[in-house]
Amino acid sequence: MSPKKLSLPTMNDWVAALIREHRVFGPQAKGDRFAYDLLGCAADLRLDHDVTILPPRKYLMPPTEVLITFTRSGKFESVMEGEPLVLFGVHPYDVAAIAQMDRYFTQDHADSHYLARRKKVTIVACDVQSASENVFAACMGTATVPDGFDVLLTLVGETYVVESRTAAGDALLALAGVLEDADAVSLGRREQLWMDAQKLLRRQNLRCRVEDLPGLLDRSYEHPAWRQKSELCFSCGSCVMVCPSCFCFDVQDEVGWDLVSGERRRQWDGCLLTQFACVAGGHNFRRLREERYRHRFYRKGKYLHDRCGFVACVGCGRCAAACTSGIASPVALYNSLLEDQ
Amino acid sequence: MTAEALICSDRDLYLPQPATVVSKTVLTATETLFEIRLDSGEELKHMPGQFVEVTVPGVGEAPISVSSSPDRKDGFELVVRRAGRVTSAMHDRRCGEKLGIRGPFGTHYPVDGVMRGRDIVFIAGGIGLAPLRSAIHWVLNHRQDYGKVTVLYGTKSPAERLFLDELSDWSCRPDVTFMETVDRADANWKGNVGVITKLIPTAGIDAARTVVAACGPPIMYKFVIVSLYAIDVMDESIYVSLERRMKCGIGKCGHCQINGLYACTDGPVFNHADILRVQEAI
Amino acid sequence: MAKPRVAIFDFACCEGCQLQIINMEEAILDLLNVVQPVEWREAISDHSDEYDIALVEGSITRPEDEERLKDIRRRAKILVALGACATTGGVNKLKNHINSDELKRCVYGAAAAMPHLDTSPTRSLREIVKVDVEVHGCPMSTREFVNVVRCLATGTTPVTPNYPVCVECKMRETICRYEYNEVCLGIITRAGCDAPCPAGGQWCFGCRGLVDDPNVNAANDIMAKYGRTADDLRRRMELFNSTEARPCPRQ
Amino acid sequence: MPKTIDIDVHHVTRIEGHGNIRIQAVDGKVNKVEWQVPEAPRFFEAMLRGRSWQEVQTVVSRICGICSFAHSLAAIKAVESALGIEISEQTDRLRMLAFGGEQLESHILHIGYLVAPDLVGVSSVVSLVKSHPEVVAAVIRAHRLGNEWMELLGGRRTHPVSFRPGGFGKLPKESELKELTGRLEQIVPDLSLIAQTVAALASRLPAFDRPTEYVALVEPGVYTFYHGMIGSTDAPERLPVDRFEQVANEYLSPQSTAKWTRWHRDSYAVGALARFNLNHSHLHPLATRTGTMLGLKPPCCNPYMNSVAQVVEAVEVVEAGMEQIDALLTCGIKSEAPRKPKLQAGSGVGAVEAPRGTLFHKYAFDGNGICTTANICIPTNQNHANIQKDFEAMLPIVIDRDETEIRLLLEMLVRAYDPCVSCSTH
Ligand SMILES: Cc1cc2nc3c(=O)[nH]c(=O)nc-3n(C[C@H](O)[C@H](O)[C@H](O)COP(=O)(O)OP(=O)(O)OC[C@H]3O[C@@H](n4cnc5c(N)ncnc54)[C@H](O)[C@@H]3O)c2cc1C
Ligand code: SF4
Ligand code: SF4
Ligand code: SF4
Repeated sequence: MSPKKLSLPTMNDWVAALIREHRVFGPQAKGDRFAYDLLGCAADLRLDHDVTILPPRKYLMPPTEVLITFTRSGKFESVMEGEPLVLFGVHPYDVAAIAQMDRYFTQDHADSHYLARRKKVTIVACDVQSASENVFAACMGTATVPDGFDVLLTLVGETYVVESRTAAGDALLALAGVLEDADAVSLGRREQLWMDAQKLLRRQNLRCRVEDLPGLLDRSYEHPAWRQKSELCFSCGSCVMVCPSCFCFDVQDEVGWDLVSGERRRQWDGCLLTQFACVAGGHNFRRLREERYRHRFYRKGKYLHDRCGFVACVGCGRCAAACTSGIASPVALYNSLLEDQ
Repeated sequence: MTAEALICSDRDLYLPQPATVVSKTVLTATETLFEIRLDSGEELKHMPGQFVEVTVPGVGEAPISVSSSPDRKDGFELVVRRAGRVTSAMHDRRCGEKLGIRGPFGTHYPVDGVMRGRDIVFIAGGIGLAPLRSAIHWVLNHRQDYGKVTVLYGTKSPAERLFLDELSDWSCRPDVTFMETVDRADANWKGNVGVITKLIPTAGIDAARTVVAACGPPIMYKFVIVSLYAIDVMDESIYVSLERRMKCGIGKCGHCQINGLYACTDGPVFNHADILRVQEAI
Repeated sequence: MAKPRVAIFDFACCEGCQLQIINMEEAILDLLNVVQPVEWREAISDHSDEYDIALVEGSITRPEDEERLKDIRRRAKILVALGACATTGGVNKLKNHINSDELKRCVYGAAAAMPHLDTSPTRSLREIVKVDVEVHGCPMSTREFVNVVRCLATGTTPVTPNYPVCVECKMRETICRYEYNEVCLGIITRAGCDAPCPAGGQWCFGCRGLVDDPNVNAANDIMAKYGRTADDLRRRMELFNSTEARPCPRQ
Repeated sequence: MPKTIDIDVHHVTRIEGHGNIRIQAVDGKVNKVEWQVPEAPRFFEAMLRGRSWQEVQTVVSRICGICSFAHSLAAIKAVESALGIEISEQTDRLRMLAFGGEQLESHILHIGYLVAPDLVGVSSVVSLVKSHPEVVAAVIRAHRLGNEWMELLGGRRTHPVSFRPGGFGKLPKESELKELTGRLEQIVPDLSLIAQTVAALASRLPAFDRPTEYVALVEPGVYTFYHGMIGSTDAPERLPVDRFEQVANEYLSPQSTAKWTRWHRDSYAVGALARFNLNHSHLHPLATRTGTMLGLKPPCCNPYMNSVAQVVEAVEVVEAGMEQIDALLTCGIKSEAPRKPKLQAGSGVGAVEAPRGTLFHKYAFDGNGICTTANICIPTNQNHANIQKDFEAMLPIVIDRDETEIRLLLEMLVRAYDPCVSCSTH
């Protein structure tokens, strides 16, 4: 569908209509920060958010989810969770991260639990209106995204330009009523805005290109930065929990009160946590903080790249904000590796 | 949703198949042999060196190598060491009780590939004999397809030796060279004493014709590789099986990563040439 | 399988952990289907010396209590420590830094010399007897308790997290207390509580004890970044982790 | 035949903490009547010295798991008074509202789990599950509501985390308060069922009157749990709470590790019955009707009736809670950060009506906000001597009865006070 124009009042009505028809999750204020939550009314939606504490990943792969139910006598059943929902106001870098997740969970072996949720999600993306202090999406090529969404919203001055790319997007947009085509001026301003985003979303600056990262890491395995920085690491996992492109998980069984039936759940796990690579008997394949700390950057910057073709970082800067020690920022780390090249 | 790549497979790879413990044989103080049959009546269809994820419902899952040969059609065998929650719970299961099985997963020893027609040296350390046994049985069942067959086995003490009947069978067979050693002998032990690497120079290995299949603890590999180099075995001719913490078995959970490799899908059986420069491997 | 016989005992504590059992509400009925309580002073009037599982709350502060605990240990097949007082000594350990005469004088004034007020340094159960399972927290987490009971009833060992509280704060999307320049012990404290304190607008004071490998040096080092001192950290740790707080590394 | 009895209840069951009953009579002559408190002292007042003003409530909350909201709130009030922190009206209202949750939870726990078995003649609530399933279900529902109410306002059920000196660490949402008020309305039938059941069984409560001094906070026009001055049934004048030490006159008895108190007489009582006796005229309508239905008439000097007064109060806090939520929603919940103190040397007292009676906290701080002295006076401290006096008065009356019956009467008497023994020995 060609790009349309959406005035602010129409936008408001559209959101209200969406809320009536669908379960719509969007960024809302949470204290001094922002978080995705179920929208009760259009006024709660904060499209001017800089970044949310957690990425929308929590709707595609919740902190804990049931995989199967079982009985101790040996019956197993799949549980496919996931109800239709609309993610509204997703920033481009998060759209890019969802595309990475799609790739990760379908490559080689398709993860039917992820897909069960993913297929029911409609994404209304929104170009960034205010940048967070840690953001470097422009360095990672995710300041704007060409696809990966159903609808894209861009605020140009006093109106939104809205563009649907899929049938699901068209259906959502139909609730806005009849819309005018976006005029050339608005479209021009949108182009300009996309160009500006390359500056706006570069609050931190990576001193090399994304494509150079795997090679940089190839040369840096023994770099002293790993040890130096990881001395401050708590193995607290905050950096990986908040990351839109971290997907590791743990699996645990729990029986119910009948002591016969139960559920097997997966929950977020992270390679920074002490026990992540620990096996029965106590041997830990990444015993040292520096090994765990280094692994995270390698997994993101090289291993997943070699496997799936993307650097598993979209430059949202959430990890940098979440790390109490201030050592999790990929930009700072890569730049310090670059210094000694 | 846009990506056409999101083809949904209806198969839930996390769903175990119900299976039954057919028999249990105590091998040592900590290891027990389980004979297991899928309730569907289907074959497991594994290759030697592959593993299954075994569920004890309510306790969890653990990756366990299949210890029987694919030739065996009525069920399969697992050797389980009591190590933690799941493995202990397995030991507590009685015959007739239910387990869940996913898999087989992972790579296997190339018994159907480069090993054919070559001399084969099996090097097993401790419970490493369990996965290798699958390959040994296969090779002995198809003896004519392979050259000279050597089995080297090392354990910490005589009490930890597995499959005593089979060991003595192998040592009697004219078409198998079987040698073993223990780190520490006891009063009744008459055989070799010392680390397994000692056996390598005396086993009469013709490096050029040989493929080595090894399985044992990480520390064993370090020394075995050095000894194999000493008799000019090439990296490409060495296969090792690596163990890591695992949750999914299908390359999603992230736990078993060995640098960029996954022990579950790229392994557990690796060609040594492929992991030479993988820092976390050995 | 016969229901395990369970006895519940308490030593010096606030009895808040026993309350968490009652706070299971409807699920108490489920609990009673799974175990048979044979002694539980706070809730039932029965008494028994024969039990399989002893659930013990509270810290040990008197010689006679130490004897009673050892007796419980002798009788029980499985001994479970409930809550911070039992697992770390809890706040009760704050008194270990004060000499006992002064303690008594401070609280009882002129009556301080009376013999029935005697006290010895607070100890956790683990410091006296072998403890099979620990349910951490002040108060203990009901969810974790439920899991422990079900595991014991099915003969498996419960798993306790060994990662910091931060993980659970992130899962709940709680704003980090360090953003308010507050000293939060979540970075070194064992998770498993679901991080109610930061979510409720308070720092974590470490009631679940520290993780196995806490990076206390790093915690000291980052204090300055938040306008705090290593002493602030140490003092906060004293509340529930008195032993680990003193002597503080790098002082 | 002259009677010889020897009662030794080592740890009375179904109460919080450890208490013993020791009675000896030889040939009809009573030579020992003792309510003993062997609880291990934890020395909170000493442990608090040197702690920061920010930590006081975290520490003292651990005095008692069952009335941790009372301790937290009393401590915060004392800290605020010592450090001159003025709080907003919203903060005050929200705290009062939160406190209602604890009254409900604690009272229902006591009536439903600890006292009810005596009224029915069984050893625990476990047996009631079969004999009185609907009532037990109602008890659990009311208890759960009390807990969820506390969790909403205090951040969790035991040892609240959202209360901070100066305000709230986390505020409830208006939608959550609306939901709560709906649930309070829905719980009324359950409370009525509980009240009717108690009414039907109330005849089992011994008729034992002993003229007693009752002490509670009083506030004009309000059935108060949270504000007010100290009042007594023995004297018309009201004392400000910072003079509580003149009321309690704490002393130590050799039979107790907890301190005992006395004011106008040898002993006095605090708790639900004391509040009812002093403040009954300010009860909300449904609570008043519940009192009448239960046959509770002021002044009532039967200690066994304390449990009945708790039923009345359970209804009262629900009614008052709905009113408080109304007032809060009318103004709307404004986001506000906890107010900061100006650190200065000073001391302050905080008092609240804990479920079991008047609770006093007093702290002094140095100029850095470090606590220099602490004094905490707990409701059960104030009831111990009265329990002893009740024993002494009651024994001659019942001495002819069967030993098991005497024992049960005394145990029931102790339970009626809903004592929080470990709390009193803090
Ligand atoms: C490819 C492969 C083949 C294996 N084959 C055998 C075999 O034939 N016989 C045998 O006895 N053991 C084998 N193991 C080791 C076995 O998987 C572990 O001993 C077992 O997982 C321990 O689980 P637990 O629940 O008893 O221990 P816990 O310490 O309670 O572990 C909890 C969970 O962590 C994970 N975990 C812990 N240790 C390991 C580990 N060493 N490897 C992988 N995951 C682990 C599992 O998911 C396990 O359920 C194999 C491991 C791998 C990776
Ligand atoms: S890098 Fe920072 S956020 Fe990540 S585990 Fe270490 S301390 Fe925690
Ligand atoms: S690594 Fe950090 S910056 Fe990169 S995507 Fe993850 S959270 Fe964002
Ligand atoms: S957040 Fe910290 S203080 Fe709070 S319950 Fe958890 S461990 Fe205890």
